[in-house]
Amino acid sequence: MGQQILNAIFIGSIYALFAVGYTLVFGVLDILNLAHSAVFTLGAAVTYTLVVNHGQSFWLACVVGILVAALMGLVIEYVCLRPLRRRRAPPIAALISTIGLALIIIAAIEQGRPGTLFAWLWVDGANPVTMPPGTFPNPTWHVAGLTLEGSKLAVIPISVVLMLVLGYVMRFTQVGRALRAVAENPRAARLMGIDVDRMIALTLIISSALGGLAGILFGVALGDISPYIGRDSVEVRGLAVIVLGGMGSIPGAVLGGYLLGLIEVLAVVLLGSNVRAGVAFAALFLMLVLRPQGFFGAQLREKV
Amino acid sequence: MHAVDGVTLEVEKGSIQGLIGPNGAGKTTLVNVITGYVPFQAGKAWLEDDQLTGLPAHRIAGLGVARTFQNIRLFKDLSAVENVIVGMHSRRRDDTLAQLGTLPFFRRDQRARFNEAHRLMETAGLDPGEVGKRAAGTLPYGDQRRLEIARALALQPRLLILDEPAAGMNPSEKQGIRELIERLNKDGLTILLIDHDMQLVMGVCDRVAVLNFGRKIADGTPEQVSTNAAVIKAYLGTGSERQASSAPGATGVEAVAAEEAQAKAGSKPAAEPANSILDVHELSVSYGSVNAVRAASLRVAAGEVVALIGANGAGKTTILSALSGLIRPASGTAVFDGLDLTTAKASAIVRHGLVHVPEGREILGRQTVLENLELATWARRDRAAAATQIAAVMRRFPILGERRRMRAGTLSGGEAQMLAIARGLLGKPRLLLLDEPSLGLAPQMVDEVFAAIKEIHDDGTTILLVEQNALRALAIADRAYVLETGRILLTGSGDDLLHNPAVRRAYLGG
Amino acid sequence: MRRLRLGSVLVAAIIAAACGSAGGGGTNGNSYAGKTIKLGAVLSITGAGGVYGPQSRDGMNLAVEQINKAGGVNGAQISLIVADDASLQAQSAQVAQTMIQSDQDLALLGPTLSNSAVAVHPLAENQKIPILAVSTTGINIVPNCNFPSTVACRYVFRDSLGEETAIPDNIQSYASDAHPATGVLLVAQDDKFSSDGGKIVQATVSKYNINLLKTISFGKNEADLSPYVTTAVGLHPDVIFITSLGGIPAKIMIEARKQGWQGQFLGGNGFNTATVSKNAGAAGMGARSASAWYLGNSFPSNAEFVTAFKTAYGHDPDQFAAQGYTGINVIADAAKRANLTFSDLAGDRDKLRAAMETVNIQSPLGPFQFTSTHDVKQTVWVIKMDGAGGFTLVHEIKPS
Amino acid sequence: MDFFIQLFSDPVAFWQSHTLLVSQIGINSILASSMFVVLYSGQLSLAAPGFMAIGAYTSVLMDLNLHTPLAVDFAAGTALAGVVGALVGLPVLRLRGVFLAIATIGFIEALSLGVILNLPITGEGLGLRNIDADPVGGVYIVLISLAVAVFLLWRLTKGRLGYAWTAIRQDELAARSQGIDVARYKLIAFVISALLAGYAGAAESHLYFILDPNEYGVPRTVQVLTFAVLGGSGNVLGPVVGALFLTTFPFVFKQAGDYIGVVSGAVLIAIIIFRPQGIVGRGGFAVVRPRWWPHPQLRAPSTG
Repeated sequence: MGQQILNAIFIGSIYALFAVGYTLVFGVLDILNLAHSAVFTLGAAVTYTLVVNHGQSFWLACVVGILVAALMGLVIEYVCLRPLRRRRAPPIAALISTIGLALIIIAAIEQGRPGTLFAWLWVDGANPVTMPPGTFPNPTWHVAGLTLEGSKLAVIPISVVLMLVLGYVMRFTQVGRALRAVAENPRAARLMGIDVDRMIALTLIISSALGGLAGILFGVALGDISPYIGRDSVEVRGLAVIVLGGMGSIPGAVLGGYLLGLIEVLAVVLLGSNVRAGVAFAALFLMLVLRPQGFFGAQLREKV
Repeated sequence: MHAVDGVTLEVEKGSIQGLIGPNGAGKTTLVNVITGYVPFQAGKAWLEDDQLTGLPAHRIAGLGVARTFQNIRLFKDLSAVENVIVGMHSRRRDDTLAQLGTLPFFRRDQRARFNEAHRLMETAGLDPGEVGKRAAGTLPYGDQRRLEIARALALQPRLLILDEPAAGMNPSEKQGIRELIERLNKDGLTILLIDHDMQLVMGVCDRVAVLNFGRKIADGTPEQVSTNAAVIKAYLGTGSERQASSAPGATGVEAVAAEEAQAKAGSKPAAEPANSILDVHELSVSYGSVNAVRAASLRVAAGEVVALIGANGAGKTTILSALSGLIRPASGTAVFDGLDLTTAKASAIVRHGLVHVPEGREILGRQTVLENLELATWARRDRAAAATQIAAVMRRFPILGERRRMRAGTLSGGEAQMLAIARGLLGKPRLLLLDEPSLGLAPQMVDEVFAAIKEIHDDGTTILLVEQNALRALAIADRAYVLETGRILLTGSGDDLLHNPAVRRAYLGG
Repeated sequence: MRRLRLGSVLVAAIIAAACGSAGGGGTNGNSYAGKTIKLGAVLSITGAGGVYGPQSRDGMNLAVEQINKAGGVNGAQISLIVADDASLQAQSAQVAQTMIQSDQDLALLGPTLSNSAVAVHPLAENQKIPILAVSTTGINIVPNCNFPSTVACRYVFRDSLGEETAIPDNIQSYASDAHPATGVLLVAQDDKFSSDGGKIVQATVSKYNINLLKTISFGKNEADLSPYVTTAVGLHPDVIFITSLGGIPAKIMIEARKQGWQGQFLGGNGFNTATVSKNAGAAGMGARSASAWYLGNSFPSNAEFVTAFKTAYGHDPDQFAAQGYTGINVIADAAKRANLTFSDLAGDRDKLRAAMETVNIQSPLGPFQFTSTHDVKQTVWVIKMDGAGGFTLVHEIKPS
Repeated sequence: MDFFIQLFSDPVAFWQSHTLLVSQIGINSILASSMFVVLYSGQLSLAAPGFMAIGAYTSVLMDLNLHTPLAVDFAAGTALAGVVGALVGLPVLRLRGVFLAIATIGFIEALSLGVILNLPITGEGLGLRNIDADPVGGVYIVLISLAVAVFLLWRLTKGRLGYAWTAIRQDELAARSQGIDVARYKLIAFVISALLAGYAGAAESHLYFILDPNEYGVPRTVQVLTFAVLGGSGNVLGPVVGALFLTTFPFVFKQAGDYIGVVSGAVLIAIIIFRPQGIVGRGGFAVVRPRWWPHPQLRAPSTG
């Protein structure tokens, strides 16, 4: 059981890290960025390619992976969102444009084979790959019947710290206040001399960087990097998490992430079989009907 | 806090009942309660012998209470005719099956409905042939108002509630609305009329009720009301007896021209400063088809307090928004200390020292008072100075100091206004735009606000003040511009305008 | 791809010229000179089956080039179009339908996954076009493709080794070597190939008195399998049976080893590709499965195939490449003997179908013939992963 | 391009060689129309695949086990979908915008968890083999029912119901002031959409020899949403055009080959950015409309 709890905490951290970025964008823009899970995948893919195909050091690769993800955040803003804002298009349009971008990213990785257009990005096509052993230190201890694997353990402090930092920034710094101001009342924000567009771009950079990092941690720690990790692990679950926690609420997303991790593992342990993904959603469905604002979603009323 | 508090109002069948009161008096809230948009906390409402209390809005409408909205709420992308047809919903038999079969009688009904819609539009003074097929959102402002009335009539209401039907209209349009209301009433329709335009209200209403701070302070015939001291006080603000004696009279439209001349004669040619820090020339702003500001020119010199006054919808707020870069003017120039305001980004404008304290305050309710203040220094580079100034501001407005840890959303109207002004100051403005700082505030709060404004000015900040409490505004203003329906009507020194009847007209209608 | 293809063409030419095997050099009188034999292959290039599809494709393309270079089938050139079904059933059916109707292909190959086969094979049967399965190993693929209806399908063939043979052979060989006592089964429940494998394992273990402690099922799209593996390892079995697709077996092996489990992995066709062995790495070392083909097998035509493949694509072929390569040669041989008219498509498809039943050629899989149920009768190779992306031979089981 | 060449040079051959494609277009169009109904009444519901599944499984199971005539199977499937639609709609329709969307996703997942993946009768995630399928002959049923569906919707949008829906979509508050029972008409729309989706599911299930559970998940709903929004959800024809365009796209752009995913993603973004209101709708077909054509009422893009 102890091992299972560890599994839950690990995957929970990944969900939380992913969902924090997801919910951040929704909180500020009231838009679901459906390209987020593609960015998750991209981060992992870039890191792997740099290490294995371009012989870079693991740490450098991670940094670049995160940077590329952050850059993709800018692309999302400039290609998918800003043009639509300018045209006062309904949010649903942004939904579609981000879907389009996700399609491009995934297809590019999926079709990356030697000799193809995207060979520089990915050469293994649809194949799942794992980081070659030894590319990064991964000590493993066996304590009291528990297996403590370095790469998995590392994920937990990394994501917790990052989420605390983000929480601190949002709560106590000038930039954080500005972001919240944009989220609450863009007009007022502009009157205070805040450049709303720049703030939104910043939001997407932060969000995507976190998403990319989540992808890297996931791929490295689970030894599973493929064009589909985003789709299979976080795409839909991410929605569940941010709703469980209340749309736009960062602590909510964190809690929701860990909660989902726990629910799923318990489902596996208690109910067995492949009910895993479903259980979370059954819960989600009930909660939306019973308590639509989620745990932390006090601001739901304004959001709708 | 009570928006509406223990108000009793009886509308006599077949009569026109007026409901007036200064901004924030709770008129619209009252209407929303009656029509089921805001739940009753206490009290009841009947339409003849039908209980309205607690019914959902659509049921109330079904019972025959039709309303228009202060800020027009047409179905913008439907054609004018379609808008009216939607209004027939509640008394139209469910023809779903008929449509599916496209049965002949459905077509007949459809035609009948179109004809009726056309008739209703004509009643409301619209030409169906001309505007019928156009999308409602593309109609001129006046027509949109009329269309909303036509749509309301489609319910065949027993009671018609008009919420500011004449707001932002020019005299001739207002005259049209007035005739429309009288015509509808002659056909036996009971009407509850809410409007700022005394001249209209006093002219058409059989009885008038006056609200202030959610309480009814007067009720009676127009004559009784217009001479009621409490009413005048509520309107022109807490001035001295001298102003109070000049009551808002129901001067007829025919008198307008005369007053126009009188105004021109009365006011000296505007003594505009030569070297101005803000120079606005021929500025025009329009929302879609609505020309909110038409070629307005004004100048503000460093160190001045300039007031911008005029009735609701005259375009005061629009001018300020254009200056602070929230909306882009259609034409004209506006230069602040070398910065072209018509092209600069809002953020750049603030950094250049032009700070706008908007109408309705727009404080960040979810953040604490302190956070609001700290964020207000965003555009500044001098962190240290900003910190000390925050402390200073909290000393100047002690209430903010006390409440610094509270969410700004919990502040009362007055406190919120203080916060808004304080926020403006922290932007380190060289020119401060204040929009309706006393809006909906209790008299003693109003005094505090103006005290604060005076202080700020004494510290050497230039101020452009938009205020509907004309007397207070003019009292502290060096100069003032009087705005009517987007045009600068006249300008002059504060004192001079104080005694100018045209000002009263600009406010109390014409 | 293009570049590699060109390279391969030359080599293939030389080889084919040297030894006109694998369907080259017409022995039959009738000539198809100037004609084209259009074939379509429905393969999973992306999605879960993306681990296998590309291998089959490379094998097929190689065969096509060799045959065409060697003068084609009685003078007719083969044109092969490979379409991706993204490992989705519905898409598989749509792709096949397009090939049958709009491309007017003579015969089809594929699909890669048994899961898609249940969508495509009945369609082919219904449209009366021969289809040759080159990698589908589930239950009820041939002959009763319309399961539960027991009417044998006339147009469906397969050259891949059914799990019904592979898994029992594998278990038997390991049981006789190591006599394991307990086992746990990890199965992807919502995939036909995997769950069929699972059923077979469940049915077989008792024969070798292995006690199946638990069957742990999961979804084929699960990303994080740790909880399942933890449960399995917690039971301390001697054997973990893995019947699932794509990257899953490797992930399970890695996770189980990390959690300190030392036992034996047994599986089915899902293991038999380089990607799985490569991903599993050291964790997969020794994992056993039964395969239709083995790199080092001693059949004459295998050596040529392997060299040709390596020169063309720069890496070793695997079971799926071999089966794809064989598939093309099987159809080529049948076409050669079918007296095609190239005018009456339906008639040609029937003739080809009939001719396929009597195929008898040398292939990398060994001497190739179809059984009366359109299945393949062949040698089974029990292989184990060498921990470095390859496989080594454990047992060779001749067809009974 | 040869796609069009054949279409115009030899329509008969084209028809014979693309029947399944045509039927798929038909199915997708019906689905898009079911999405249209909810969008048209201002709701962003993503439940369609759930109702499809109900329709599909019901009809196939009846066909296989009770051997009832096809018409009866379809009717049953459709009806059951409608009933479930009503039951789900009652609690869920209180939600708005994204929350409604996610609640309906929850419904889909809960359904697949409870019914599709874990019941023996539904094949426990392996799908159902429908040996009575008719991949070629089905096309006529599909096209006829599409025509009927579109005609009925068109009539509905023109009458009292349609006016009510438009009013609700454009301004719920104002709609109430006109005596429109918002909750009631939203529910009606939701149920109609469920019926359409259920019917589409039933029809589709008889084109293929297998019911693929994966067809009834989130990806499908996103696809259908894209049809509706891209085509323009302010006009009955919009979704049909969207479905037609996106379904044929891969066939038309065969030369894109493996890069079809990348291309279609880019096209998606381009269209939605330059026509946020969709292909059909204001200024859409108006551009190509001949002068003698009656001028349509202006309609808004639905903001969902």
